[in-house]
Amino acid sequence: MDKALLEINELECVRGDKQLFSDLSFSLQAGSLLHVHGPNGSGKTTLLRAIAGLVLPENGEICWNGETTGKQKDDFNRELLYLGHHYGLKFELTGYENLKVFANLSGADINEHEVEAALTKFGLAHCVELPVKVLSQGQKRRVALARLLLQRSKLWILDEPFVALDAAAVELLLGVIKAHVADGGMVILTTHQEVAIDAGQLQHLHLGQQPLDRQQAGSMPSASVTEPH
Amino acid sequence: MFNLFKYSSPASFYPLAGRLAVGFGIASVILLVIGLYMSFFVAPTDYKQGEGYRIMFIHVPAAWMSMWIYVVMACFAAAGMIWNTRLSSMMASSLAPTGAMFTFVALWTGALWGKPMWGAWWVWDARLTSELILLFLYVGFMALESAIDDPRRAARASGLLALVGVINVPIIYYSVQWWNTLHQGSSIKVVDGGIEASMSEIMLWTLLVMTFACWFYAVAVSLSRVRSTILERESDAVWVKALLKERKA
Amino acid sequence: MKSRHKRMVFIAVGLAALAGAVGLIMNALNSNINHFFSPTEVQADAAPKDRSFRLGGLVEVGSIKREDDGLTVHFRVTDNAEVVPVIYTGILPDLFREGEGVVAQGNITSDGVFMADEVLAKHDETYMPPEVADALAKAELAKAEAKAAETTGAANIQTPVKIQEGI
Amino acid sequence: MLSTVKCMVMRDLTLAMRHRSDVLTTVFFFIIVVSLFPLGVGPDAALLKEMAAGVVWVAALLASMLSLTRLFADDYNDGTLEQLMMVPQPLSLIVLGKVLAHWIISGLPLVLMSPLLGLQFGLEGDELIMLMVTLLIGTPVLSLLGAIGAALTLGLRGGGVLVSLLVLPLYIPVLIFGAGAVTASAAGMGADGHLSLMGAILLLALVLAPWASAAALRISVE
Repeated sequence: MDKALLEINELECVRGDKQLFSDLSFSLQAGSLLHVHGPNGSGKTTLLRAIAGLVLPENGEICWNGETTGKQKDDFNRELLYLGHHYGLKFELTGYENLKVFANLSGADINEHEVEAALTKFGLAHCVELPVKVLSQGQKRRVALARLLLQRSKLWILDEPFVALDAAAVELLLGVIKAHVADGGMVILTTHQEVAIDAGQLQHLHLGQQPLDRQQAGSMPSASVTEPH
Repeated sequence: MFNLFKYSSPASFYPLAGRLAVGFGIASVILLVIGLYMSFFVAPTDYKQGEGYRIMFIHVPAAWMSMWIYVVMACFAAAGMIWNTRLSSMMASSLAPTGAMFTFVALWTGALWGKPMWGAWWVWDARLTSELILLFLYVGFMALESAIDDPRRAARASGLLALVGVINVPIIYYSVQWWNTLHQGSSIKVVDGGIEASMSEIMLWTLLVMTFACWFYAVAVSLSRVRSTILERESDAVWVKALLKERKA
Repeated sequence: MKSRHKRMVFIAVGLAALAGAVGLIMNALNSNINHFFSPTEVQADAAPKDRSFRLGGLVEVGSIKREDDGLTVHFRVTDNAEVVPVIYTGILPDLFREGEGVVAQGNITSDGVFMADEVLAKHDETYMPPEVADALAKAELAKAEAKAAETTGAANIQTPVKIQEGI
Repeated sequence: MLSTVKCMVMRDLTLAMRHRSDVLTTVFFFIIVVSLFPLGVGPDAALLKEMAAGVVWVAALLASMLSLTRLFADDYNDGTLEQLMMVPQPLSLIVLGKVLAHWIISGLPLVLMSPLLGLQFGLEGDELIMLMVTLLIGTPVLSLLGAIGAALTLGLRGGGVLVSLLVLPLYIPVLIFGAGAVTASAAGMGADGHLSLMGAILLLALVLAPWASAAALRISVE
């Protein structure tokens, strides 16, 4: 279990003319959780989106199973679940319809019972047939999170997953994350909330320690990784 | 061997572009003077069109350049998208205004030529319409580029548009062969590997001199344009700051 | 493996579509989308009767007649096979001459006369000084004379033949 | 692979059915624009008949343009677009599905309405059929090419105006051959040439446009 599944090599990301980070390298193996820290604007979201393949990095590569993700997009996407700031839900569709579309496109065949079970787990038993627009913010977030249980992806990338969740739901999500990591899954997440995360091999990544000029960058790391303890 | 890769970084390309721009600028002015002299005084009167045909010496080079610049621009855009090189995208965007200018000139001189010869400023035949579309494509390219704030996205999005529009260039070129249009065919054709021109030799030379004048002008102008783009985009870079300090001193 | 398989399907579909498109374009070029009708087509009733269309061909040599008002012109358009009479009122382009290409927009009347609203001259892509054109015409004439002399050589007729080049 | 396209078409059609007024807006826009011409140029029957094909085609162009900006914008705003980019399917197939749905919602109704409008302009029998056929071949091209423009201008201010600047020049060939086919057949000449050229354009657009739009989306979503 020591082989690193996800490897990031000398990654550099730029927004506009501003360099967010450069020379960022780390690797992640099965059964580990990476907690990305950093102040606003340090490039946390950009890093997560770059790993998910939504942002094209200026330099460096992202490897999954020893091959760059760009070359095996479909295979990598099958292992990936990214939940960002947006819910990624169609408000006019019901929770079931929303989840069904993504399950179909991922090649997973799910039925109403599985969806109901997943939503029930997140405390939304009665919401299967309701259009998402009538739900509250927290409930919408939970519908989105239900995808974690339905699609059997190995790598979860969660950008601020605890936003809008009540205490009980936070506990619930933590439990789901722990179970996933214990099961050999991988999680990369950011959060501003004080949440006690401790699951599997825990790594921390700190972004945005020194703001750098593009030309001076290179030797000095703008991010640091603490090894698993 | 000339090391291309050395000059693919903006910092080392900037001074080179400056020297090239001056060289091409001078060459284009000299050729333009010779070319214009030849167009007006050396080239003989045409047996059919009289003196009016002389507008050809600006119309044809402009039309050629309008298509050629588009192809070059699309190649730069493609290179910029494939290898993620900033300089190629900057070259593409600095070629666009010159290309649009030549398209505009080709359309206008065409209209001025068409009125006395054909009897109409404008007809909706395939050649004219496709050249007009080319102008729209240039305008669209520039509009899209300026509408996007993030320079990286701007370069890639406009580059993609340039690539989509490239399909129009062969349509312009072959329109006079494919359709029975009012516009005459090409005077210079590649036949069996050789080049055949249906005009007298001195006219052909005049045309070639004018074409090279336009070509060098396009190179000079777009190189000096790319220099200012480099300064603008790389304003944070150390070498730009050093350069500006040097200039102030 | 699976994604490679998928890519093969993509390429196959792409090539098939491309082949189809090329085939259709060839077909289109063969059927020749007309920008104008020739006199032959007009005489064969291929041109529309009730709407305006474009007539293209050469101005027949010796057919131009101006009316007294100086603006109305009668001429005939030919494609060296059939002829259509045309009436036009207005200013003609510089290159409107006998034996030259012309495109006219207008309607055809019931008695077969083409009433033009607009007359455009079509010129070719040849440019040369007048002396060269003269020399070429003379050479052409000489060649034709030689030919004429050859064919009628036995009769030994020396009268010069006036050549009227159609195109 | 076909199931991906089908899934996207069904999703977008379901969404459209819950927003029926959007579909009707496009159709009514089409009808109104076409009806404005006789009011503008006067009720000269011969003139109207000659203009008919061009007017219906230009109106179809504008109507399809009108609905273009929404093609990707809704999905972009609620984050479903980025989720769609991360499903293990080629993005071009997803785009193809969306474009197909867009055509069913905004192109097909125009095709079905066109004979009625053609009658207003005094077209008859064969000409009406030809008008429908050209629109049937041509409107999918409008949706396909339009998708490229919509993808490129995603999330930009003034995107609506910009999209017309980018897309209308690309529409010109379709307009020329579409309206040309109707005019040619009305003049009693064969429209084979026009129709085969339109078919060729449709085939090329079917292959290239989803791919180009997918590339554009990747650039725009970043």
